[in-house]
Amino acid sequence: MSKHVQQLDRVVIRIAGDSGDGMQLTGDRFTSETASFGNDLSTLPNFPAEIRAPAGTMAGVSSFQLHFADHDIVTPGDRPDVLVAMNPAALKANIKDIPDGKDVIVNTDEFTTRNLSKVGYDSNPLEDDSLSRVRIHPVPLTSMTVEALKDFDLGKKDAQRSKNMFALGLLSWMYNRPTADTEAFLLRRFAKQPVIAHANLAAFKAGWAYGETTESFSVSYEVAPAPVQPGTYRTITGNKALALGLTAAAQRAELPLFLGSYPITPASDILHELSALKSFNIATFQAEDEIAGVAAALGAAFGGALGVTTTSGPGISLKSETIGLAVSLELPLLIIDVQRGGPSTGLPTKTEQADLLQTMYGRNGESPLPIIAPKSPGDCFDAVIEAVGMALTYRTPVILLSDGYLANGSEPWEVPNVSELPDLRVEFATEPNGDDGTFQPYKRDPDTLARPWAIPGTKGLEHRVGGIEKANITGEISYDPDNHDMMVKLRQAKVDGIAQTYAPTEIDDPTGDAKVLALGWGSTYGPILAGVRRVRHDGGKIAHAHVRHMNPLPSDLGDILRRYDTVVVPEMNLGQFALLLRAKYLVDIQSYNKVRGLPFGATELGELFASIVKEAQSDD
Amino acid sequence: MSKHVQQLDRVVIRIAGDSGDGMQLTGDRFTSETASFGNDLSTLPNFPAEIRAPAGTMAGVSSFQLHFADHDIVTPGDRPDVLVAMNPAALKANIKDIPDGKDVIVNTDEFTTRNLSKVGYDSNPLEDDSLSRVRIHPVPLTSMTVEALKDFDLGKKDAQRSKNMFALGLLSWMYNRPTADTEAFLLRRFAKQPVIAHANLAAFKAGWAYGETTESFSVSYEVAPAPVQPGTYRTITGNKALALGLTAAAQRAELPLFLGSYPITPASDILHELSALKSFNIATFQAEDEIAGVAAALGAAFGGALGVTTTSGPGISLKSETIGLAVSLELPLLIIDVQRGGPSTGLPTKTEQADLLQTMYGRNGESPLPIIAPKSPGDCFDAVIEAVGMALTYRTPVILLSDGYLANGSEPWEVPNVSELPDLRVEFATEPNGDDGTFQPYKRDPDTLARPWAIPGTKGLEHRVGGIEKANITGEISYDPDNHDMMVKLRQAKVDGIAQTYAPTEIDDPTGDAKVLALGWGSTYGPILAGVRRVRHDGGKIAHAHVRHMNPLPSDLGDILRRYDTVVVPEMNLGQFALLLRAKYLVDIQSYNKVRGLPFGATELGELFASIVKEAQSDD
Amino acid sequence: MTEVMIGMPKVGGLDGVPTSSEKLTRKDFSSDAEVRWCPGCGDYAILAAFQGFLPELGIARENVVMISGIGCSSRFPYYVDTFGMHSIHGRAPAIATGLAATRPDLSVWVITGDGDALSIGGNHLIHALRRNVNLKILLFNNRIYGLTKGQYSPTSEVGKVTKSTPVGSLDTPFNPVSLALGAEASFVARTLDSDRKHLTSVLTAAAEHNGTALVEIYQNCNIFNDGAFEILKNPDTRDEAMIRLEHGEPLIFGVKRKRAVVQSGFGFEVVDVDDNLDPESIVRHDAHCEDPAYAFALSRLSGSDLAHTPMGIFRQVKRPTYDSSLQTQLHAAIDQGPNDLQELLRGK
Amino acid sequence: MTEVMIGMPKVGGLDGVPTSSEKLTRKDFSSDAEVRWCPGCGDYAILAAFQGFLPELGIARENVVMISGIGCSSRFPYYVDTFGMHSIHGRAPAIATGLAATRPDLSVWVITGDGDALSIGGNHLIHALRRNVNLKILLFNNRIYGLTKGQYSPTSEVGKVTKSTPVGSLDTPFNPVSLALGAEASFVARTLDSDRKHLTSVLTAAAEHNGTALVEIYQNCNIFNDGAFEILKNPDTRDEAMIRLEHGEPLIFGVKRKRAVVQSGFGFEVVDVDDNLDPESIVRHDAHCEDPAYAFALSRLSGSDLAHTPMGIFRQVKRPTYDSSLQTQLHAAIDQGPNDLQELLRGK
Ligand SMILES: Cc1ncc(C[n+]2csc(CCOP(=O)(O)OP(=O)(O)O)c2C)c(N)n1
Ligand SMILES: Cc1ncc(C[n+]2csc(CCOP(=O)(O)OP(=O)(O)O)c2C)c(N)n1
Ligand code: SF4
Ligand code: SF4
Ligand SMILES: [Mg+2]
Ligand SMILES: [Mg+2]
Repeated sequence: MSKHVQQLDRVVIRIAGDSGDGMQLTGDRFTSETASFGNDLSTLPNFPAEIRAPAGTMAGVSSFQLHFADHDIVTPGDRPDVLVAMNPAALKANIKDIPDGKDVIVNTDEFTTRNLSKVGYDSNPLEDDSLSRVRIHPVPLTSMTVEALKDFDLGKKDAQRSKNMFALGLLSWMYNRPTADTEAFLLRRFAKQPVIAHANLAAFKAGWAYGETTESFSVSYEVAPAPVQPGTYRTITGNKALALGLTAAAQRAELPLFLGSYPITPASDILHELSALKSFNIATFQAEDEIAGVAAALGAAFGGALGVTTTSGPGISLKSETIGLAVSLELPLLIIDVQRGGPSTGLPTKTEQADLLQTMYGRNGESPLPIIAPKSPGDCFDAVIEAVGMALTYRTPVILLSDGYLANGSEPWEVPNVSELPDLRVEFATEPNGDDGTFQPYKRDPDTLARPWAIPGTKGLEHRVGGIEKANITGEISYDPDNHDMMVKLRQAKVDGIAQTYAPTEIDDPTGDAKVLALGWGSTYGPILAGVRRVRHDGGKIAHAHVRHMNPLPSDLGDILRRYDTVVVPEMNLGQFALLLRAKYLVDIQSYNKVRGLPFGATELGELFASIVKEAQSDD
Repeated sequence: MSKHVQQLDRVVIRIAGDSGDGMQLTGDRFTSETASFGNDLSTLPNFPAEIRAPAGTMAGVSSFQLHFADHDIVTPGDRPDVLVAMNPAALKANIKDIPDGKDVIVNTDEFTTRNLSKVGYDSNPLEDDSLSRVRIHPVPLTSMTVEALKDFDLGKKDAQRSKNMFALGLLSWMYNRPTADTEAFLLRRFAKQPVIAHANLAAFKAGWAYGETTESFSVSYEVAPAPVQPGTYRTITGNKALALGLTAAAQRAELPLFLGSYPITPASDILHELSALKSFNIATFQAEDEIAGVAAALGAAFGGALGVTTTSGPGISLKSETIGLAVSLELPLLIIDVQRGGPSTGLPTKTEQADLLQTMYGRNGESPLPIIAPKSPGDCFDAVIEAVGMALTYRTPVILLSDGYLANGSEPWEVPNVSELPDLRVEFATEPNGDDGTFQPYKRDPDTLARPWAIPGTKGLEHRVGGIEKANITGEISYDPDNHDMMVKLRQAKVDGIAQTYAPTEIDDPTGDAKVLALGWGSTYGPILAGVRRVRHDGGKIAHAHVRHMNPLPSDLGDILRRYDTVVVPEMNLGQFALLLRAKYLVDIQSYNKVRGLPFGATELGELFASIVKEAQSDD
Repeated sequence: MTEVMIGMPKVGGLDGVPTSSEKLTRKDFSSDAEVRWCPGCGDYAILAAFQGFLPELGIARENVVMISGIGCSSRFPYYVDTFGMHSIHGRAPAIATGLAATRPDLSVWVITGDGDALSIGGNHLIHALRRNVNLKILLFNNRIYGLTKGQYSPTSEVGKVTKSTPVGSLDTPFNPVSLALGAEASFVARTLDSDRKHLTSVLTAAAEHNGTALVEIYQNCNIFNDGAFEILKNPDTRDEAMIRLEHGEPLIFGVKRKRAVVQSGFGFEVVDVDDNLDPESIVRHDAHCEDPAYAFALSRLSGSDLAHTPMGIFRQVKRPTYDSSLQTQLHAAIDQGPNDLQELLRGK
Repeated sequence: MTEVMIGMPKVGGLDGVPTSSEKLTRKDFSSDAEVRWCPGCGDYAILAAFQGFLPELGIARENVVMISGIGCSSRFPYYVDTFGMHSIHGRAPAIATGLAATRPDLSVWVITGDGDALSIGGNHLIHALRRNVNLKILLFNNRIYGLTKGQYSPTSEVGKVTKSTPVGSLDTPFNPVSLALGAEASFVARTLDSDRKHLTSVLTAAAEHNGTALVEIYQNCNIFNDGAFEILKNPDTRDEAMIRLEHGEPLIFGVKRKRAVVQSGFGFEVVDVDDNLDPESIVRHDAHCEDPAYAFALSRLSGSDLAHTPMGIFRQVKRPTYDSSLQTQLHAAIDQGPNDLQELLRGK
């Protein structure tokens, strides 16, 4: 049967099933195929905090969404064009997001009375007409998988496990994905269990064949590759990009890297990645708690290593006292906060931007430090290199603010040329710097206000530092009121001075006469840009800017804000960045705050911006 | 010899010596005499972080300043009218604060070459003319004390120890203080060592007699009692007032009080005070660290006690994760932060206001809670009662922000009538509150948005709470995006709603047409008011207001700020309150920031205000 | 609640806890919440045993409180229909201390994991033990971090390959029983998720102990550390590996009870039971031995490989509890006064 | 610094630490900072002993690092002219762990108090011990919080009246030696501020030990807890109270050496040395005993009253250290590769 092939410019797919169904793996594979095909793409994994909640329950549903296109895209997509639901729970949890008329592939084998009632379906939605608004494709995925594997030496349970590969095969057929990658992957992954490897392969091929032959699917789709700048690309998640960026930074600084960390979702993967990179002189220390993690990193920094700690919001709370010590010691240190839903344990596997003010102010006393927020998974690489550079140059702890969406989401990333990465080498102090031949640990560089980094083992530079207030220059304990006032202000001035190093803030305002500015920070970059594009697509005028330096803020930002009638700042919190902007520039920011544990939708922001632009117009 | 008695309206004295010289005790005694005489007064103890640094060193100098007057005063005074310097170090450390022509009493016995050179005096300042600008009274305090006690069965060392009492006697004579109190005190304090008691008494009397007879002192002074409202008064420090306020609050709530605390300067005395009040059903638990302190208090609160924890800035950092849990659990809890100099260990025995933003934002996620700041030592009593009431009514952690100056400073305090204190009784939940007869732990009171306090032991109300996001009403774990958004906003709304309970903000603007508003919070109340009075005394017009509710801010505050051309906010930080005001009201606050570990001076602020008022005038 | 706060020192751990008027059953202690552990997780068996054993205590359901930290195991309280708090990582013993110190009428249980209790929460654990607060701490030891998807824990064996230690972990693990004994514990026991009878008997003794009881429960995490305790479960190996501790009974074990434990220096040694062995030399277990050196020595019998693993109550001795002493001080003071607030404020 | 990071496992604690080219003296280790302890404080004697002993090690001064927490004792590093950090309360062992793990060429000393190490810092302490990081931890135990002006500490005896416990403390104290042994310590010792010779010998052994060495130093706080160790200092009582531990020597002590320590069950007992006593029954001290049960039993000889207090090295055994193992893993990986950053970024 020859089938119709339809051209699309972009597609959003979502696959959903039990936590144990391998949905994340399936999504990763489809992403990989899509990347090797050359589409632009963006992904959004979404999973519960439990490892593997009981099969078939709403609590156990895990999903993976992928947006891919023949052009440059910036978000994982709002609402799927196709949903694969591996069981009734997955259907129930996701169906409300599917627009009318779109495709829903369901694994009918799981639609038993027991499973249906487990999630509160009184009748089978595949049989009543409750789902008539979408295009249902009933597929007995499990039994077809078992059937396809009947010649393998596998129990039924084991055979059933390959059903995700059957689904992947079907999807791969539907979107004409290249399959070589996946085939190679399966053989590699299960190299030690060849039966499993081949069973999965067979299931994958059976899925593809099923698409090709069944009448249930009359069309397949093609999404052409996106035009890209020449270069080498790979798909990367934010956490992976942070790990690579840290490795690159340490290598460019020619320093050993020491990571002191305590596992916590969604930051743990950075620890995992780095622990596998020992050959790059990276030591990872799984500490007894968050405090020990940052404390050990600080100790390593005192010894001349690049000290790093990684965590999420609750960990930042715990580390705050020690970060304050680092501020007082004026030693380089990198703290990575992968934000998640709060307060307290909150929504550990979901994303949020509500640690900005905590990282700004969550320490006793006046305790300023620079904060950098990457805007996309790939940007995590550049941001962390910049953060390390700042820490080393200014001898200060720096916080990098990522979030759950950046951490686990992925996008194509152009592999940089190592030789073009910044040179981060530092000079340790080697000589006494005092007029009288003594060593003055708090004598500052006149430009940066940084103090010398004098590491143990350097003869003649023996000195003591501590968290008690100290005299500028000598570093001796000082309770002198005026010295304290000066030191408080010097520490602030040092951090404020970093703004001098920034490039001018880029403003994207094609017509040059927009009255509304959409301003964002961190991971809202994609959704905001997508929203802005929609407005422009409909003829609206809107400017767009994005801040990566959360502290100190760029020096040109105030002027920029004042240029617009309306500045709208969407945030996944209750307006934390807006608060900083309002306080600093006395500009009336229009906040848009949703705290749902999920990134904003492009449509949502497009509509928001459109209405603001319209209002601004009508104000004329 | 009969001496001249001069009338004064106010006097500032400062006594300074080694940490081991008993300066704080001497100051307390003089304060007590002054209080019993009926002057208004305000004190400022100032001591190093070390217990008893070696004798005669600058590091070891401890001082106590007292301001007393025949009228209402609000600060411990800027510059002393008389300094008692027990040794060269004390002279050196304090002389710069003494205005020209004022009295300096020095203990000449300590002005040995060795002691002089210890603090870098090349020649004896009593002998060269370096101090000619002040009126030096050389007194061999130590040897006269020893001489006075020669009939006691005491070693020389022990006899010398009473020299502070000799100094007190002399001062008491100089200012015509009543002595009965001190005499009774000494007998009580050394009840078990009668020799010591009588030796101290003898030294005290010898000091008085010395003043009366020596020619070195030709005048004594009288400062008439201040007119006061009728009532019972006592002198009280902020820490003592907090302890009494907590006791009163617990009694008025009819709840057992449980304090979980870890010692830290300058908060430890609250723990000490409360541990002596067991008979008021107050349990104190000295925990293994700050986290355990607040955690245990939260556990006690879950069980229906009034849970309290006390600490300073570094402890707040450590407690922040657990405070976030309390926000999520929506249980009553009181956290007292006695601020000290930061960042890090900073200046542990000095005062500062730099934890405001930490208490506002130092927790992961959106984690709002009310914050109350008392304005004077005595006000600590009222503020903590209000804070407890809020915690109980709104089922929320509340932070009370005191500071080192309030903690140790003292003033006369009118003892309240217990029956006039607010009734703080709460109702624990006793019955299921769900429509279906179940218990719904997050079903809220429609007015306050508070949830029920259902304590273990209550049949039928068994339920589980936790730090993971939960469904409103049922309290069950919920990862639902919209529920999370709602809960984040509900928690914020609950706290914001507290502003409804405030009385209108009082504005002190005698002429009603001031263009400048001096606005403060916390312990700057006294210095700001004193500065304002100076301006007015010189004919300037300036309004004064003071905020005690740091979060949520009073609803009328924005309108008030906008009424003035200039709003000046002096803070012992880099402008933290100003930041909140600017962000919330978009009003251009004029900040005045000094971070010296000491309260502002009245003159300093008077001059500041005067220049601002002048400028505002000239703007007309 | 104040009724029972009479400040009388407790003797048993449940003294002062109201008894239930009705006969409660397992079902009374099962909440409606959906259990969210992985299928096959050892936590299920522990939950079932716990819910089965609680009614046997005869105490009022509303006077039972479960406080947990964070981890798979720490979800436990949601499934038990009593009062409960799922708190934050590592802090449960501290929270429970505040509760137990103020509410002698409650039976307070701490549920924690090897990461929660021994990694981030180690300090609170050892301080609870030395204070001897009336808490029952159930430490679910699966030798792995479950909830964060499989990093090694402070009880993982050296060389453990996990996500965070791809070439093997380096840290010597804690022996939780030794650590507890070093921290002055008055009650320390070890049991196994799958051995319901043993689990129940240990839990019962813990509940009745007055003071902090630490119960280490070996628990299988079939996702990230499957088979960690296989040697104690597999019928082919368990008899040789497990040494059951019964107070007053000789330490004999093994297939056909052919192994015995004898003293060797200040420690123990496993020997064959044969004709050469003087039966008197076999150590009789003495859980009540005042000197913790005995229980400590016993705790050293098993290493990471669990080849000879004592299971049961290592130590069970009486000593004053923090909560009773506190209540005694408090009530003595209340009785003695002063109690007049007005006088206090006046400062006279 | 990277020169010495050769990834070779250490044998002695000072292996890899450069030696000093000059002969250093006590003065070289005295900084200019004004010492700010109270006159009479036991810390002075410890400082003097320490500054006197350091040159004896023969290592380069610039390769010595002192890391402290907060407390009177934690001011120590300011007075020693080496590299030093006065950090925050309780965290010194964690900070030092990061330093020691990355810098095998340093001799790293942690200075801490009974509050700093055992109260707020308890968790870092026990984890450092189990990991066996090459740190020397000097725990100044004055059984009180000095710097915060006299609250009871985790080593204060029950019933201690202090500012925070006006009618007496309730918590059973830790025995720091027992706690350390429960935490798998490889080196544990106890000594006394005023006994310079003993202090020096213990410090020397600690410095040379490869791994974490915990040295508890009884220290008099003459302001807030004066005389806490009087029984061990007063010529009238000290001989009867102090049991000196010398490896291989019998445990005999007392006025005229009339007391001895014998085994009793799994613990120890003090007996009179008289004709009835079989000299063979006197325990010979074995600091190298693999089984920590021996040292643990020994640690239980002394209670809060210090009536029979063993002083010296309780335990001194070799086991792999965290830092060496880490460096070994690291250097093996570096040698093996991959090391090409560009390839890594490319993901091939
Ligand atoms: C402050 C903080 N740090 C880290 C985490 C992440 N975290 C949650 S559970 C856990 C460890 C769980 O291990 P364990 O206590 O052994 O429990 P298990 O899941 O194995 O039952 C960690 C590291 C957290 N929730 N909070
Ligand atoms: C986070 C924090 N909590 C509390 C304190 C207050 N504090 C300083 S030292 C100390 C205890 C000191 O006792 P110890 O460690 O025994 O040292 P000592 O002064 O007796 O030598 C405390 C509670 C602090 N500085 N930081
Ligand atoms: S991850 Fe392990 S411990 Fe956690 S629920 Fe699953 S099986 Fe149990
Ligand atoms: S308070 Fe005690 S420990 Fe601290 S310096 Fe003084 S005597 Fe020493
Ligand atoms: Mg575990
Ligand atoms: Mg101490």
